[in-house]
Amino acid sequence: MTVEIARHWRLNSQRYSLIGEECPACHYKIFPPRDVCPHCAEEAGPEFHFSGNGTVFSHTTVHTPPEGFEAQSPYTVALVKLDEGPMITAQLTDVDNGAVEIGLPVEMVTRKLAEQGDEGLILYGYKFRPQMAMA
Amino acid sequence: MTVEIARHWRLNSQRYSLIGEECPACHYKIFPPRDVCPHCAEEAGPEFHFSGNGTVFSHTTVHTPPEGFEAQSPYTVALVKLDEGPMITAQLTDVDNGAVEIGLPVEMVTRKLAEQGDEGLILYGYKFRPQMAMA
Amino acid sequence: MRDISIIGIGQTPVGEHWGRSLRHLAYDALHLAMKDAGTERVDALYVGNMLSGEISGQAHIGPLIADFAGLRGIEAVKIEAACASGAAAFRQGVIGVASGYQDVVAVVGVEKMTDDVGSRLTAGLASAADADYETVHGVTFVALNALIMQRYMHEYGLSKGDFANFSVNAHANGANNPNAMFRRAISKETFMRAGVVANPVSLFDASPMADGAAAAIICPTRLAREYTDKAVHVLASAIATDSLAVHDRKNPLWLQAAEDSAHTAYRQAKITPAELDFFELHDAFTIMAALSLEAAGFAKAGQGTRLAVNGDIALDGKLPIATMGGLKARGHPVGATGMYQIVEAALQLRGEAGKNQLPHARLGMTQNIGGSGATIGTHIFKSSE
Amino acid sequence: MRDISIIGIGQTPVGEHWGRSLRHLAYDALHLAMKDAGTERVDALYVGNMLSGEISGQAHIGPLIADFAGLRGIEAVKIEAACASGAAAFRQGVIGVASGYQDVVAVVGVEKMTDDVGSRLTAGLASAADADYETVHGVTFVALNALIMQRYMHEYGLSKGDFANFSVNAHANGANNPNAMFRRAISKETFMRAGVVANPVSLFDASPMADGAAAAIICPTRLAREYTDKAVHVLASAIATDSLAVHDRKNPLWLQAAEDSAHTAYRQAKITPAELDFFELHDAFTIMAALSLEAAGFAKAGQGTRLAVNGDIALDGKLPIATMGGLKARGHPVGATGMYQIVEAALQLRGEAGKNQLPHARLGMTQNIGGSGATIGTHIFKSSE
Ligand SMILES: [Zn+2]
Ligand SMILES: [Zn+2]
Repeated sequence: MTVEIARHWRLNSQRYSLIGEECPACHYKIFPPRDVCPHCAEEAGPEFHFSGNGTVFSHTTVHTPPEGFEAQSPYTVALVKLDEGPMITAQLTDVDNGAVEIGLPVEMVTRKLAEQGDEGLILYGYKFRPQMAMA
Repeated sequence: MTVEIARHWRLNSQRYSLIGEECPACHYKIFPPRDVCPHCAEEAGPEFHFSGNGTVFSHTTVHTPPEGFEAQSPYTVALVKLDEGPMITAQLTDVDNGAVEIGLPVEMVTRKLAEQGDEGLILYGYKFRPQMAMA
Repeated sequence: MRDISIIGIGQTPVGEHWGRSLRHLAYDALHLAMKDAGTERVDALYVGNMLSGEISGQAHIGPLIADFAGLRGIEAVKIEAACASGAAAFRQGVIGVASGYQDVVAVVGVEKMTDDVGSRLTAGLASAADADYETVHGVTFVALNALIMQRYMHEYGLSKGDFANFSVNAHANGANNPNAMFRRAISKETFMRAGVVANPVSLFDASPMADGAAAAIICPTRLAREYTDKAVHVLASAIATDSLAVHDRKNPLWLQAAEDSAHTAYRQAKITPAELDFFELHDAFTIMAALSLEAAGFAKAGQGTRLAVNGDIALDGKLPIATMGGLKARGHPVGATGMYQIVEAALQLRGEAGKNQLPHARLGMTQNIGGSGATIGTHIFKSSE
Repeated sequence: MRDISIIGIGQTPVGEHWGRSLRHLAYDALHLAMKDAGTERVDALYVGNMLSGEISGQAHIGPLIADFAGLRGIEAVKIEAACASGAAAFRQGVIGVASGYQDVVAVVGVEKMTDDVGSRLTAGLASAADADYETVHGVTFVALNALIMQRYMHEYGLSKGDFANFSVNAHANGANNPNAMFRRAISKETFMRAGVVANPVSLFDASPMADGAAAAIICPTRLAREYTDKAVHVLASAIATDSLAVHDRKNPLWLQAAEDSAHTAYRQAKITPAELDFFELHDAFTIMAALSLEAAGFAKAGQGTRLAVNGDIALDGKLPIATMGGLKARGHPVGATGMYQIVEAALQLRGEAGKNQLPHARLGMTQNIGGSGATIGTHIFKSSE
């Protein structure tokens, strides 16, 4: 069991708080972290903490889920353009599937991602919800 | 569920009664059935029913089973040389793991092979046991 | 580099082959291709396949298929590039013959989809995407295409109906292909009424997954005449890649690997896109058909659907596509699809495409897409005349 | 056909890399190899891997690894041949350069074993055997080797101790390899005392599975000088296959694919076995070491263990094997193993094997076995001098 979790455990810092990198050469903000900057191919640099704010670039709703996601179906997944630059794939939460639109401002929250395998492994990580209108 | 079983259902005639083929060209007895004779590369021929009798060519005992075989462990697997020629791989049953020897005459029986997957699919098929001394 | 030709082709009907396993399907296609080429021996076998390990619990299918097809002992290996495994295997075959290490080479694309349950199949297909950053969020293969299509429609102000003719055309052509999974034409109304799978992708935007195998035998062109008088010449062979995850692409609405591999192919073949008589593209989803047409140079960004709307893609249009039904109607047996495209292109170039035969088929192109565009293989073929 | 040379090599230590995923491990090895070659670009990437789909839920790793290594867009594809995936990928790289389609090619073998639980890993490894007629009976990878070893000992009147020196030699050599998983020598007594895994295979007959990646950069020999003055020349590259199932072999105690690929390799290299200075063989199990030595022509059937018993296989023997620890002590990261063998052969031929450096290393051979012998790849290399 410990063994299987390693695959996910190693991604915890990215999944719980959107920690990526900033390229020391071209200053491109990188997420997920890489060993080499995808922009300029230099070795990637120091940690960069993303704000978790972004907008919906595209979205769709999944009705036929893969193994491990049956309980959540139907759910909405999106391409989210982070304010700092990179795009990521994530589920939307705390929103009606039909109410999602391209351009919707969203913010990161931590939620259950999936239940996997016979061992009942539960994965947590980032999802996005509509940004709360601040007072 | 029906879908997954197809993979095994299609092999039922071989697994339940050792039905193979006889090559119409070189008369080699073929098991498992093939589309082309492995001996002379001619198209394989009519059904051939094996007697189910053979001898142990080699054997070992498995203590670290793959998924689906945990309940039977430890169990003995063998290469069995069928009286009609071909060799096949199968478990030995109704025999003490330590009592198996190369050359032991064995005969085919039908037993539970494995329990697979979350659906609890149970597979049946051939195993071999020591030949009963006939009166 | 040696010139290379196809001297034999074979395919099984695409569908649910409950009684035939992976090894049987591969044999069926190989057997037909070798008979067509009139050869009983080949020097090497390249197998294109994506999911044998995940679905059938069977890795190591190179030697398995070689042995089962009566070719025990020959060099044989599996090539995997998700849905582009077929083109990738053909590419390795071409490289093998070009190298001089091998003369007569067999390539087979095979996929056995019906050996496992739906949710595990869905998970298997999703393994073409980034497991750590896409799949883990519940994204399916359909969803990735839906995400691209949604933004594409938004960006270019398109509606559902703009994509209809891709599907209508494919089904019209599939009706005359005895190996197609769906052999009935559909109307635009049927397309418009179809249920949504993952918005905006509806049932008739998506291609059906099924079992299938298709094969070709290739050899140096100078040897081809010994085997056949209807050799099809391989003018170009190219593969390019892109980031695995859609979110990592410079432009998620542009198939960079299609542009790159197509342009490499045009250079190798010394032709311009306008010279092509037909294009077997990868219409796993209608959006992929549009993006392929754009990246291969037949339309500007955002204008790919116009070729469908105005009829250019029909058998009597300027650039016929999916001439035997495409992925949409012939079916999409993942790792086999690229080889179906090549076999169908060869049928057109040999004048053996039956009711769908193009009157003028001298130059044809195939393009096979892995995942949502991370591997794309493009090949150009020329008829004997 | 163009002559080909290795201009760069790289490897990660074999072991349990909890913090590094498949893409990271592949990058580590590729990065070192490209730095060693002094190049920042390659034309194509061949990835040897067996179980990424089954263990990590990740297919389509050609573009994934290319992109992650800073090579987005290049031609990249995965090659699978079970435990012989490493040699099979290298073989495709050689063919790629020989063809003229590619000049500078990267090959990486990578396997991430520790991403799943034991019983599923055991099932994954067993998928190298025949799923319908071997695996379904509960036969494991270890059991197949045990079945062969049991009969072999019976047939030739051998005992457990006859195999000891394969293990003792490997561990002695592994002790000096900083990338080896086990770096401690063992005595014959330790070997004899080890617990049985599947009779007659005991713990020290079997090699340990673990994570690892190893890579090489190759190019035409006439370009090699631009990159390095320690190029290693590829004199021969051959793959042969046999039936997948052990029970289907003409003789289950003979590695026909090893004989076939070795003889093809000798012919290509224009050498006799006696000219080889060392042999990196596939000692996944001690029985495989014995069978490799026989099939490659160093011993008659049933006499392979004699070379171990009489010390011929030691670093100062007539035919050193497993000079950096072999699969037994360096470890066996399935799809990466074939590339480790090639990297280690290159180290010997470059005079960089440290404490295990052979005084005379001019010609070396590697042999990588898939499953229980269904795919076997043999390569012969020559030093620059
Ligand atoms: Zn940068
Ligand atoms: Zn025969």
